[in-house]
Amino acid sequence: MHLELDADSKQRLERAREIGRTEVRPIGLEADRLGRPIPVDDSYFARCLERGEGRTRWRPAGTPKRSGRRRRSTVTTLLIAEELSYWDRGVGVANPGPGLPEGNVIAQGTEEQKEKYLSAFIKPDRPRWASFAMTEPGAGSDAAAIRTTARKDGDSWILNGAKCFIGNASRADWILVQATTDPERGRAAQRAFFVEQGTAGLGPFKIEPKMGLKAYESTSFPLQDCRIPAENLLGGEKKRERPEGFKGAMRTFNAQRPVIAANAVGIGRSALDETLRFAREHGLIKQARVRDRIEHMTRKLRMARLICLRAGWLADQERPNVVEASMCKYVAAAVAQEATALGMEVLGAVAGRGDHIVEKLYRDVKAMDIVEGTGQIQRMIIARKLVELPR
Amino acid sequence: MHLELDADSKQRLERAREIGRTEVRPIGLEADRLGRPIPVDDSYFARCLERGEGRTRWRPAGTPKRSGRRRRSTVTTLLIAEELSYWDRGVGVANPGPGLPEGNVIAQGTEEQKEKYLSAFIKPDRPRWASFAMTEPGAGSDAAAIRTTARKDGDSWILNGAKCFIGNASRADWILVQATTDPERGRAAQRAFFVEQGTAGLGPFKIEPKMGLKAYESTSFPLQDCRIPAENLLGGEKKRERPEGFKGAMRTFNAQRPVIAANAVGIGRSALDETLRFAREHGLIKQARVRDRIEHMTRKLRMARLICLRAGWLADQERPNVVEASMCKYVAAAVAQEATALGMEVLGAVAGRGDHIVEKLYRDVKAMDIVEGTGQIQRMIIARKLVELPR
Amino acid sequence: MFDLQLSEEQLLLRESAQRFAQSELLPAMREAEKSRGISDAVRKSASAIGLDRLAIPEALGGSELGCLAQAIVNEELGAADPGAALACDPLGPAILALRELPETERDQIIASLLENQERCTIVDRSDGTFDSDDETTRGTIEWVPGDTVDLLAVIGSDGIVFLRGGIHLTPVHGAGLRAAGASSITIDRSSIIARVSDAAAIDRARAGARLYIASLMLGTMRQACEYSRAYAREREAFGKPIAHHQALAFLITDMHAAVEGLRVLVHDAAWRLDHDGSATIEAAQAFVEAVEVSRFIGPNAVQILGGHGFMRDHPVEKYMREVRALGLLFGGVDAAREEAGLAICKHPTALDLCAREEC
Amino acid sequence: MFDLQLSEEQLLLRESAQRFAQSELLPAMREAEKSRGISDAVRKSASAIGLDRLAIPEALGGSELGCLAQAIVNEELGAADPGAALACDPLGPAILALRELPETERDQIIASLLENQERCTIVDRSDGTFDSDDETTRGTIEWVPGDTVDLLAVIGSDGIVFLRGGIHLTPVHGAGLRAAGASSITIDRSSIIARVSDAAAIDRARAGARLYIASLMLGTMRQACEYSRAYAREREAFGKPIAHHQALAFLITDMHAAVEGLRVLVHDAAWRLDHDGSATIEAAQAFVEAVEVSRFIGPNAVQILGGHGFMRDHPVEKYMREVRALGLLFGGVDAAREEAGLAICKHPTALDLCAREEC
Repeated sequence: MHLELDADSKQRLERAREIGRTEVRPIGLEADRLGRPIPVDDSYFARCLERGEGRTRWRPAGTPKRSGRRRRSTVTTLLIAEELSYWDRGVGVANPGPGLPEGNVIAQGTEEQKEKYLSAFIKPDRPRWASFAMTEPGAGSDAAAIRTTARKDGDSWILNGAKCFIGNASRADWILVQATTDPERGRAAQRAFFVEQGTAGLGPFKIEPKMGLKAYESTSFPLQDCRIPAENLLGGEKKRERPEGFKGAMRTFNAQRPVIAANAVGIGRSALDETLRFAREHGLIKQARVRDRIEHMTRKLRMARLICLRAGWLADQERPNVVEASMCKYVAAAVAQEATALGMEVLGAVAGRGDHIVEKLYRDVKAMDIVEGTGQIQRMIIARKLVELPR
Repeated sequence: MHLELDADSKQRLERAREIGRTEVRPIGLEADRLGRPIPVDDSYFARCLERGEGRTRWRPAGTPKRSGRRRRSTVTTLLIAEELSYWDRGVGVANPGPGLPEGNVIAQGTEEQKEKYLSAFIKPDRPRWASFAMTEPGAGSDAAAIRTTARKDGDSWILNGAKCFIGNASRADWILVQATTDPERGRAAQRAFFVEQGTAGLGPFKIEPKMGLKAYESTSFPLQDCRIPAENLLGGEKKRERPEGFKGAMRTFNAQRPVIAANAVGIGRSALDETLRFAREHGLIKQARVRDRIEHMTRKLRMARLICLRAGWLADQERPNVVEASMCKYVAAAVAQEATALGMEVLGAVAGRGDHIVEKLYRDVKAMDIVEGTGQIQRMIIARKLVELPR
Repeated sequence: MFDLQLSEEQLLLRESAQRFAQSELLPAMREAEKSRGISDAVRKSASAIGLDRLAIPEALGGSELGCLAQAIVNEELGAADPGAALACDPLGPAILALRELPETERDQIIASLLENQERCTIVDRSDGTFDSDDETTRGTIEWVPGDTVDLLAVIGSDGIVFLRGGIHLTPVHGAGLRAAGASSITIDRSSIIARVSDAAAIDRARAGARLYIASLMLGTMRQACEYSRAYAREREAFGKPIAHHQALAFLITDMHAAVEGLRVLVHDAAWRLDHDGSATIEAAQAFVEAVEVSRFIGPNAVQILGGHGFMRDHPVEKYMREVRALGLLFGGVDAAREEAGLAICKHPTALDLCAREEC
Repeated sequence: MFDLQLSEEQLLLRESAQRFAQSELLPAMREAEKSRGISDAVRKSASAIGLDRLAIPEALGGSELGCLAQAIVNEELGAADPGAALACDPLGPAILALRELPETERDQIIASLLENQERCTIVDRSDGTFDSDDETTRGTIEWVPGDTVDLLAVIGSDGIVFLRGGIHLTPVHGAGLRAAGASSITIDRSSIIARVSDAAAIDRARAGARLYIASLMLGTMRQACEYSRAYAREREAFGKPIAHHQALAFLITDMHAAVEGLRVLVHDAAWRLDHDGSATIEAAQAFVEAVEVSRFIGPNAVQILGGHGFMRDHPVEKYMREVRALGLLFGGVDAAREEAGLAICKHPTALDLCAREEC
């Protein structure tokens, strides 16, 4: 057992912190104050590109392997996710890049699809986004309930339905849309489709007003007789009879859970640091009740971080982490939620002003218990393992 | 609205308190110390009779109504239940009398049965008990799962099965045994049968060793080809096709819930008073954490008592109280449990000694969340009303 | 005789508050939040049914009702919009402090406030962080849910002072209750126009103010529970209404029980304050319970709606913010907990319905 | 490199502790409770695999292992019988204080204890309720889980004193851990035979003792969860295993998560104490978490078994009592919370894996 980070990871963390402090926090506070997503043409995004962000990890076949920095571990990835979320969790989602669908495209896309949809992200000429659209007004946690249909019509697919709370959809070059080819057949008939921005029948987009995390756009949009070429089916026709679409989505969820947990820890840690700073500056740490809140926040966040890192470490070891990934997700979300609520109590009327970051964190954090599967869903996943809870 | 008690109720409470302090508490502590139920021949029980306890409220047809004291309200009954439980909850269960089955017999028994089984309790010559046997090793909260069978054989019923955790069974004159006349038919086939002490096939009795509430006997026993006369069927043959047995049992449960809630409040209040006394005597109330625990205990117990009284008041108003009865039951049990746990924390090492009453209350109280339907069962009952949760 | 039945008058009051809240406050909820205020029409409706003068003496045109009546009304208003409820009541919980003044002084001040359509705010600074000399006072108040304060009542460590003039408001964003406005206050050479020094009177005013807030929280949380319960019965996942997944059904049950529990504590405290003229422990505990319950219900009502809960298309995110904000008022939960705890620890036995010697 | 893998040695140690605990302690659990002690055979088995000398210096025949190793062992022993675990380890957590003595003194005292098969107990009286002058000490200790104390280590406000003689034990019933015995202690003119005054050393000893207890609690709660989970999978109600009622499945999940969360805190603290020689906050927090979790898991493990849980035929009632009792040791949860809280509030940022300036 060894619980300290290596120098390389520490260095990466330091860098993330510097970016977080100088770039992420200010733009996040501004977005919250103005109550709107960071505009597409904000110079923040250009600076992201300059820093080398917003790129795909995919390379065309035959590209020589890059030497130099080794691939970072999941543990380090989680700590960086925590650190960036510490400064602002919404901004991270707004960041340009192939984002959520990238993993699915790399894992399941045809070579042509990877080339077509990812090559612009190798060295993007401008901030570019891609978007993954699964959630629907009537299907959140229950991904099998998706009602958006894809009907084959000659050389096209025709999509009909509605998606909601989709990150970056209105600014994405393309959206990977989850749809069912046969509503009667449930998960087995679900597939994913590339829908390019500007396709007739896509939209209009509605930017949803959120309680928090205002830096990125959560977008709802309809698909109305949205016709796309047959080759836009992720993975191509040959895979049609295999339920890869749904499982692909589930895989994404799974890999994402510890990241969301780390995000939650980051938000909670931010609340903790700001609360502690406030308590020290205002002489409140002489009160046992205030110290107890800070002790509680610290302990629970330490615990959440450790079980989160454990899930990541298992992944690094290529050991199963389903229970651990779900556990860290729901525990961290609850712990961070509580941390922000306790922080507001310590701040008292200052939190009531609505201009202190802890108040913002209180509004931001709730989403952590919802995205990528609610706490209820995580418990269901774990209970299947622990007591064979039937589906 | 008026939240004070009338003088008559106060007087009854005062009397209960005096009995509790002088009689109930000492015998309860002794039973706990010795780790066995109060013996049948203990003079405590004789004194109960002298005080007029241990009697039935049933009177043969034609008995002139007693004048004098009016029937006490449910609210007052609950407060007395709380008060006696404050001094020792186990002792109350051990008290002689027709006890749990009395209500069922009065409601559903034939006149002959009431005469036969209750008349000895009108003015008992000695401490007498009756017992109600529903719970089985495999059927606790799920009363429909009862497996004890009753098979008609000529002029007899033959009972086979096993009962457990039955109060006062080994000392009862008779036991009202819940059994099924047809295991395939579920609740509809359940009936109750009078089994007199000494009947062949009844027993042997095993007094179960409990964590707490040691003053009364929780008894397990088998029924092996236990043959009883046909007329021992509660309510007689004519009611056989109606599922009164089960509903009768359910009705008992229902009526009992606020009483158990009041018992729980009594235990919690006892823990509170003793904890507060200890904290004052040892100078601990200068600590904010200790005061906060005491504040928490007080507040939650006040709340539990008030919702308990609300359930009772609704009953007095002859208004439906299913939700309220279940709610006060599970809330009070949880609140009282927490009060004893917090009390032990205030006492610290003194609680570890195992000879302080708060430690006893910690062991006693857990049963309050189990008997008469666990907290889970209560929530199911409420959820049926709130969200039409299917059975 | 123990009796939980509300009187005919109280039932009528509740019905009329409910009708007003549901028909006028609820539909305008988001608009009021955005515009930081209620419309004149709403204000007039509130006044027409007397919501702005529940506790004002009859001689001055008020209903002279007690804390229980106010709690009943506040529950209904809080169930629609607690910020608007504050906006509808110009004197707000400060009336409870004003009522403790000698009658002549009291009537004169209240009459003047009514005549000029002025607004009062009351804050608790019992922690001694407020400077007052005999005639003037200085200090800052980080946040009040209001944009106008003509008369400021400050409960300090040595009494209640009523301040006029020198009250400078700076608008702030507000964590919630924006329908009432949101400001920070700087007080500079403000005049003390009246003073309450009697300890019992101060306790009553503080208890009444705590109940005023706790009953708004009760209403808001009741509505958060009702809204999320209704949603859970409609919304389907995994082949049935989400409310029929047992864990969620139990959560809904626990939330319901928490609201019911809070209500009995609020009513108990309010009745005792009206009946006995004192309910220090009970009112403080109603407030503490309201805050604790708000940390449970606020986020969970959002959680039940999932992603929809996070969006402003539904009211639950607002309820979550507003109950959190309400709980920060008046010294917050720690002040209430401290007051209740100290008082309980002075009692020989803490929880007696009938008088009892130490046993 | 962040690595959670236990070493081969640690895995072997765990396996051997587990085998011993499951085969020797678990079957004798109720008998040990009744007879207030473990059998000689069990004691010998424990000694044979070195459980009585894990932390003792190699030079004195011990394994000289650290706190992480002890935590791993204690989890396994606690999963069978935490009282018996204490009984198996004559020096118990006091060894962690003894290890802070200068080497010669340390070895002499430990050797003598081992030779005479004596027992140590350590208590925390940092609250200053213990009188000690230079050479002798007086006081009372309300409860220790033991019937023999030859050497008593007392952590006082000004250091750790080791006492011999004048230690009078009175047997008490014990709320739990009766396999170790249960006594109250009166100390009268007891001799101080050694002393530790270095603040860092005192912190280490206290942290180690807290982890010793927290890891026993971890094991007991793990077992309470496992036992009730297994029961819930077998037991049927309403037509299916009770574990398949979603609310109970989620409760079992939350209990499991609480145990897992406690374990990472215990391991983190133990590793840091071994690695850095200091883990004041981490050890105190592991203890606080253990106590908080015990209030959740102890009663709920009983609850899952329903009426059966209340009976001594099943072990869950014992687990509920014993985790509650363990949490009362060593100043209890408030002392740990106070220590952790004060230390955290001194830090500029509370939760950093990599060194960080104030930001």
